[in-house]
Amino acid sequence: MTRVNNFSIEVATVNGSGSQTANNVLMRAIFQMGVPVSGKNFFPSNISGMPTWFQIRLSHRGYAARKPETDLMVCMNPESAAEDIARLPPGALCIYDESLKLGNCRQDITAFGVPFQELATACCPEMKFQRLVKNMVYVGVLVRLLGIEMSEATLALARLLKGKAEALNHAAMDAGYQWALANLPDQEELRVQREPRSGARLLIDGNTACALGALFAGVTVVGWYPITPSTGLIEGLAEYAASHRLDPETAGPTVAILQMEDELASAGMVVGAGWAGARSMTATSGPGLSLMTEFIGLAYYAEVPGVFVDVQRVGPSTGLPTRSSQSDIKLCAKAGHGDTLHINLYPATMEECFRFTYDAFDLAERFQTPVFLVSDLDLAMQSWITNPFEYPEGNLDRGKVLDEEALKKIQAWGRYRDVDGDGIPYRTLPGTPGGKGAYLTRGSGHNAQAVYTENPAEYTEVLLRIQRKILSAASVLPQPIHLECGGKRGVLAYGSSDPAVMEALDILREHHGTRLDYLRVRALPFSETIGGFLRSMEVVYVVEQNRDGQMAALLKEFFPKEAPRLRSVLHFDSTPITAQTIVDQILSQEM
Amino acid sequence: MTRVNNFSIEVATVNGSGSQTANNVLMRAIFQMGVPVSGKNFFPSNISGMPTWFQIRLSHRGYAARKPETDLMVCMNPESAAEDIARLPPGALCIYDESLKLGNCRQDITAFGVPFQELATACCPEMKFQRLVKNMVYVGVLVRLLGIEMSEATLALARLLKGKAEALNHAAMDAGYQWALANLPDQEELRVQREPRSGARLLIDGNTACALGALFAGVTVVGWYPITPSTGLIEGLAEYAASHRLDPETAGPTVAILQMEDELASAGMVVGAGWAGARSMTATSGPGLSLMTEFIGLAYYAEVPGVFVDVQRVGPSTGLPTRSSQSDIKLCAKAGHGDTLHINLYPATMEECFRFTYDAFDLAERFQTPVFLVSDLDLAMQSWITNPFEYPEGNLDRGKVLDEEALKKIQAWGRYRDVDGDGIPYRTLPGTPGGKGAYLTRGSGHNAQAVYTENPAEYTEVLLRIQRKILSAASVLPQPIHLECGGKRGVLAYGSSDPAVMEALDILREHHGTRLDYLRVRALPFSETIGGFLRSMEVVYVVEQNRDGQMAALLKEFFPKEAPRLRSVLHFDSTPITAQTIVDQILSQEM
Amino acid sequence: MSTSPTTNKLGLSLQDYTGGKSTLCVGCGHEGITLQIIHAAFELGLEPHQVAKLSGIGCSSKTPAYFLRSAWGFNSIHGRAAAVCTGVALANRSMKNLLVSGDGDSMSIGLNHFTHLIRRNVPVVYIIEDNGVYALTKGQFSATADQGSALRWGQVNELPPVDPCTLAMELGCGFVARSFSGNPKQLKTLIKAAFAHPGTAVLDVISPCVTWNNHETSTRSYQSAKQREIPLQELGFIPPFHTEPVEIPAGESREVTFPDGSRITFRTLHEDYDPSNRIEAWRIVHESREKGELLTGLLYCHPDKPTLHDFVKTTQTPLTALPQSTLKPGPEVLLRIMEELA
Amino acid sequence: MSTSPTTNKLGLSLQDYTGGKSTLCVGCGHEGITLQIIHAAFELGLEPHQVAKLSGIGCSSKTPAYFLRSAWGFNSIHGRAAAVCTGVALANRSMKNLLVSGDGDSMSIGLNHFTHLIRRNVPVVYIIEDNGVYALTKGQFSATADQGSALRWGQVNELPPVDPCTLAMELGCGFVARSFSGNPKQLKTLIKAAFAHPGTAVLDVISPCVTWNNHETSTRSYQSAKQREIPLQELGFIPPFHTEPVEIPAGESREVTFPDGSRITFRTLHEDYDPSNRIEAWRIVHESREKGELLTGLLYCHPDKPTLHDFVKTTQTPLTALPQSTLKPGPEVLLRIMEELA
Ligand SMILES: Cc1ncc(C[n+]2csc(CCOP(=O)(O)OP(=O)(O)O)c2C)c(N)n1
Ligand SMILES: Cc1ncc(C[n+]2csc(CCOP(=O)(O)OP(=O)(O)O)c2C)c(N)n1
Ligand code: SF4
Ligand code: SF4
Ligand SMILES: [Mg+2]
Ligand SMILES: [Mg+2]
Repeated sequence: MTRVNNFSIEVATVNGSGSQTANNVLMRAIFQMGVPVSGKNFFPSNISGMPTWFQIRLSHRGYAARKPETDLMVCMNPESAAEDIARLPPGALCIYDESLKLGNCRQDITAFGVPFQELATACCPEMKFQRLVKNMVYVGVLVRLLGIEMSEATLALARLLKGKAEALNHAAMDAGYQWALANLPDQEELRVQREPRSGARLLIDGNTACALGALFAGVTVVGWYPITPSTGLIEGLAEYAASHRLDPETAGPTVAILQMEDELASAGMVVGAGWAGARSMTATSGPGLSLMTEFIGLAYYAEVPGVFVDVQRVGPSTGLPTRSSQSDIKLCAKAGHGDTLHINLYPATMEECFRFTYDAFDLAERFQTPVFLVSDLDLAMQSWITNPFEYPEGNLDRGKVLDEEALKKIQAWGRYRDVDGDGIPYRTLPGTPGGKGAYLTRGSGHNAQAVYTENPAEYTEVLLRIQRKILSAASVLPQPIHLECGGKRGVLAYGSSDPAVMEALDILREHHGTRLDYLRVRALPFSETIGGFLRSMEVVYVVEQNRDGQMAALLKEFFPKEAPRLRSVLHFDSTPITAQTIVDQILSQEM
Repeated sequence: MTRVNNFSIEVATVNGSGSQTANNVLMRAIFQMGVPVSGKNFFPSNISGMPTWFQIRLSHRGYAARKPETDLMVCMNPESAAEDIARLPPGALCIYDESLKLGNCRQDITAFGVPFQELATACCPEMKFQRLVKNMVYVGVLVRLLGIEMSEATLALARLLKGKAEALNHAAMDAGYQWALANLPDQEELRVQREPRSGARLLIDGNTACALGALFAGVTVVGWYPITPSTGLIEGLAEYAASHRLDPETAGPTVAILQMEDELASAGMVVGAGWAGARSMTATSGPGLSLMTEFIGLAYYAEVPGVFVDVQRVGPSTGLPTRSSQSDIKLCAKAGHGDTLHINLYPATMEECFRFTYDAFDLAERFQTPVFLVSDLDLAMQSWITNPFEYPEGNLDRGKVLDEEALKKIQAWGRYRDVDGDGIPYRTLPGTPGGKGAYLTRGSGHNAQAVYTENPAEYTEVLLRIQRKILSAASVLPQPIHLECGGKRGVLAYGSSDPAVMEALDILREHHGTRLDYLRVRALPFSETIGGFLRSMEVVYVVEQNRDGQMAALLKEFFPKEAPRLRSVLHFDSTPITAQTIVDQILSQEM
Repeated sequence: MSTSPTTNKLGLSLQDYTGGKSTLCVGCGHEGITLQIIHAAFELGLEPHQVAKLSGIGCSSKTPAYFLRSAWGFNSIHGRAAAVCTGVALANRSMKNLLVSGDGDSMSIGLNHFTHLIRRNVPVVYIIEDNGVYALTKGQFSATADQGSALRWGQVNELPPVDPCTLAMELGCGFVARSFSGNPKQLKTLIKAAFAHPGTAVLDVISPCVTWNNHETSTRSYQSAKQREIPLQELGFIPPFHTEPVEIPAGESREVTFPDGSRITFRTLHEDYDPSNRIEAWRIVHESREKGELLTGLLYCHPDKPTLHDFVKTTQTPLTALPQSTLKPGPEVLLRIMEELA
Repeated sequence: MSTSPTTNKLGLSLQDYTGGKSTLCVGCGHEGITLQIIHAAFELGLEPHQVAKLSGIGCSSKTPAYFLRSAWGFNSIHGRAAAVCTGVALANRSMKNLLVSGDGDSMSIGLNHFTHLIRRNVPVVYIIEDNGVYALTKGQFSATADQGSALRWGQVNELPPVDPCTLAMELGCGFVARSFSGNPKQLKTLIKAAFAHPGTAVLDVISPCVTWNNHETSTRSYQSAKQREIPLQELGFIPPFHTEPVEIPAGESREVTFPDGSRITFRTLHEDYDPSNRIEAWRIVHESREKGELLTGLLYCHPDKPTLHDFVKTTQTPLTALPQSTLKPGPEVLLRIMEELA
């Protein structure tokens, strides 16, 4: 039976070998044919010479979660070839570098050797480029083999490369195509077919989406320190800012991006800039976040806005820097010694990466507190199809800031006074003229007037107000999304587990007759809607990608009455969770 | 009605004025008379000139919690005098510096002016000492006023001071005594009376008790950075080590104590030393612990032993550095990004401060992990009566370490292999001869052989084993202490809340007819006994000294079935919790 | 000071530059520095609201509460005021940044940030109130304690000190000075000049801690500093506006001009000392310290180096003053970007 | 190397000093350093099990896995190997510590620990594999990047560099050397001498990153380093045991003797350069860098300074080797202490 637009391709190669362009051309060509597609790059934590895998999933139903089985393998890496072949399901297709001599290693798959070196040499006389264009040869082979439209592949290539590089690579692609035409039998197992596009769609990664969110939110000061997988966010922001955030008068940049000496400094400069009135942010990952702990506590207690993006990788410690997890949930929720609770946003889609980052700046200034955008490597560095982002209309919400005019009208101002009864005090910005509004910010005990205090009642007043303030954010944060089916059992998930959950729900319904409600949590502190959902269910499976059930722990803390009915579905082996994992774990717990 | 050995004295003075010796003499004199006594020093976070209060509570029933009402006030500080007087309960006694002219400010108390300056001048011709000896004058006055035995006061003084200082101070004390004899009326409200001592008792603070625990546990490497309220622990250790931990051969110190450049370095050197085979430790407080977060995660994942003492103060951020709380519970439990859970010990008594610190070293080496001794300022810096510590018999438990001999006998060794099925691997120490056993420790992904890996299964194997290892510690950690009364309602508490809980239970029983069970938690991961207790109760009040119910959150996480029945009793205004607070909060929740 | 007018060019009085009541010990060296900050700011006629006071944690770091009450201040966390300052500088380049730190705060826990602040030449007057101890935590040695100096209870420091001034010179700092809280005139002049410096100005001010480190066996006591001090220059400062009497040292005098037109004038008291020659200056300061001397004055000055704002190309308009119309690109920009990605 | 015997004084072969398979890029400068570490350790006849290999995070910090497989190693966290090393040194003073770090690891995030390690003179051979970039995170500038050096994609570094060598000299480090992974002979000799140094020996080794920083517009490329390198001396190293052929530079030669009896000999190629004169050496290195030169060799050496163990008074017996009877005081001690408190 032919599988049309519903299978997966994997390219096993060596990092640093330049396969990225080839893989992108391949994926984009399919994408341009209107086929829902998603790409995942499994790359090592080193710079070159180690095995790396790129998986492209085609799914006419739009499933974008990781698919564990590979239907078509491209074997380019001698080191991993044996294992790569071994894990193919029976009936799979494989093309491999002829020199690997893999022809007979499995009888239950169809494998074709391709003379990559020969083809590359023929179309590219310059030795030093041969290694690179070899990759484009397999694209050509696949174009032919799968029925991808060559015109789309050509277009995709033209988007990525120009001039001589384009020509060379095109020749290589064509060589692959021609060779396949001449040497490979037709196959009817796997086909790519044009689909009618449902509206405009685009391919993007989460880091870029977050960068755009910051760009449109008017970020002005960025302190950062390189760390995988967050580096791309800042580098993307810098690139976009260079064309889209220039001062109309001077053409100078309107965002100051500074690589700091470490993450402590990054956090510190974010806090300093936020205090001074900038929209400030940093992006980091687990180890960096650990180092920011003290500054985050200061920002919380001194009530200084700042946006902290945590692109989660696999911990603990250095862990697997190039793999994904959801294991900083606890740290993002409560970083700091003493009593702390932070506003966290959990995007699950590219649109949310964009919009939540945008919102994070408003929330940080509105609630005068650090706000965490909790991303992960899977969202941030993989390729996702999305609808174009909606423009965030309206004014930037700069929160309660008293300027010179406002100060003039006010009799007695106190930095930490709860004037409006909403727990949110008014702040002033350094440099405001008029001789009023100056105060000294401190992380030590202070009263409503921002004056140093060791008085228990004054200390408590501030701490309780901050608690109220943060908890009150729940009602304006992105509300959970409820996919109802009217049953008494449900799934709760967040972030990058979403695609796998969506697929799992279909499998459960279609293959197991199990219908489950689904609630996707999008922010901390938790909305009351979550409580309502939990109360209405007999059992709720909390799906997350960490060992300890970190989100489940937060839910148990804030909804203790519902705690007995929570069950964890956990996946934490460093790969993105799959639908089948969820299905299996749920079925095994359904008695 | 005369109150005998059941009232409280408070000295309100200025810090840096040298009242500490006087207060100690006063407290010790009472203690030496066999009267259960406890002392709390409320000092500011500065060096001199700010108000400071010393409270001595006498309690024939042995209650050692903070008592909010003061029955006898000594007013020495002009700055705070008005407030100090204002908060006295009707009927209280007060002696004050005559120059303050407080005589008529309250009709419902008995206040005596004392010519401190005059008396000090008379007995101490040297101007520069007068300010200091003035304090001893009030001791003399109180000795007379309360019927404290002068011989005990003299003895107490002799323990603390020698030579000229002793003589001078003795003269001052005597001057106060004589003046009171001549000028003050007898009073029968408050009396100190000798009590038969029930066995040997001593006065100590928790920092010293912890220091002794480390001393006897054979600590060899200490990295630290000054921070209130943990500094005294290290300084105490250094002092005791200088006499009791000398190498018998060379008379050199057998513990290396090094003040590092910051807490990151302290943690790092603890990890380095622990890895190399030393018994290593650090002591810090909230801000320092925040900074250690990354290293703690490394130690957890790379399985390196080390003892971390956190002497909690009031957070978040710098907070109130000289005040007490229990608000680092969450941080000590889970410091680090990624999935982590640490062994935590919660001492509540001086004996536990000693013994748990001792045990912490065994546990750290046995489980090859950082172990947290979770103390707080109230335990650490206040004066507590205790029974003498029992000598910790037996050998130091150095855990599973393979030496040269052992390595010879073993075929294949792997640093992270679970040979015994208990989740605890064998380690080797750098420098072990024989050419076997070397390995490279890393915080990045590693397999059972300690070899770098990015393989999901290998990564997961290690992470799951660590989880098992840590959870398995629950059974050998100090078990909870259950005070049964057979009811269906209970209190759960830990650490320095214990004295207040004990007193509250009595009040509830005696005055409100409410009998509650009491479970005192002493360690994390939680013992199954705690689960059993929670299951057996209809309601459990979790008493803690933080805003967010941090221990309750952990209980809800680990005992979700019991979560609905937990209710929080919280106190976090920076003062140690009182029995009455607990009583009131419990009664208000009992419907 | 007797000749100073009672109001400055802004019409403000000295009182307007004071702050809250100090909680430091009577006689603390830090108080002397606070006083000279007040005087310098008054005489310079700084707009208080345009000064950002930044500090870490320590007795020294508390002092921003005790001067310039009408300035904003941020008493942050231990050792990291430099990072906070960098954020403030970028956010609002119109602020005058004044960072007050301790030797513990800057030379151990905060040393990395100190170093990189200098490297980026962040505009700030960076004062280290240097008492050789961690005073607020009760007197442990800090990294600037001299070898051989003793604590009151006898313990002797054997570790070599980190010298903030030679370190700053090594790192290429464009303004390096040392002073002594017991030398108010020099100190005030140096603070004024530091405010004129466009980049990072490091002032290491020997500031005895009377509670923990002022005894005979300490080299950081008033007495020791007084005895060992060798002022390098007689200093004067001429602000760009010339409205107040100028103290110009008598005798042959040299000067350095700052970009804002103000000048520091000095008559050299130490043969050959040339504060514009970094390498020679470094050598003399090192050699002199090895002899147990305490050189004070302007150690090195080179005002014409690119600053943070040159590196980052910060807009002239403070980033905090940019309107939303500049900060938030319009829908057409998003549309274009979306199309590029389609 | 052709004259070297195939086994050393311990009877071990060069192979015994190698490590696991490298995952660095082909041609990476760090590989050259790894190789010279292997050779130096082999020729010195170090007992592999007595070497502790310490590192932070980065391509450079991975290399301890690639040499001395029979040594214990600790690939710790970013920037903090110096702290880990201090713990190891105190725990077991019999270990020879070899710390391998990167310019990112040591000169930014880890600079505070680097500084204080030197201050405490912790016994360690501290190698900075200096490529001017954060290689493992894909090529951002590090703090040692030269002003004017460019990244492949054009961006130019405008910030002044932190020089690990002059910084170490400023801090009083007793052994400071610079080498180049393209100068294997010098590098090997310096590594050997560094092992003889009783305290902290800092080796800044220019180590081109072929992937991110080896292009024409980079000053940290092989080519640039080769062109700019000026070796200060011809160096030789004589171990205390004299069992193998000694490379003594021809011509007039001076030497420094280390406490263990080994000697580094050198024939000066640069007029006036005296590696025992800290201040002069500092000056020359600074001036030379300003001219764009790259001085390599032994920059400063002064082996006779107290080390960590002198400051802490660590027992001669490693603390890890003390028996329980020494570590755990008896019941009588507790009793006495309890009585004192009664
Ligand atoms: C992270 C952290 N570690 C430790 C402390 C405790 N601490 C407070 S002040 C101080 C030392 C301050 O010394 P210095 O900067 O020299 O200031 P001084 O008090 O001497 O003026 C320390 C270590 C802290 N507040 N935060
Ligand atoms: C706390 C922390 N921040 C950031 C990182 C990410 N990181 C890994 S290696 C590296 C830079 C290494 O540069 P360098 O020390 O020069 O080594 P190189 O790779 O150039 O040899 C960084 C920033 C990290 N691992 N940990
Ligand atoms: S302790 Fe020392 S530094 Fe602190 S206020 Fe007192 S004198 Fe000043
Ligand atoms: S990226 Fe650079 S430093 Fe890293 S291994 Fe490759 S060449 Fe070496
Ligand atoms: Mg100090
Ligand atoms: Mg580097």
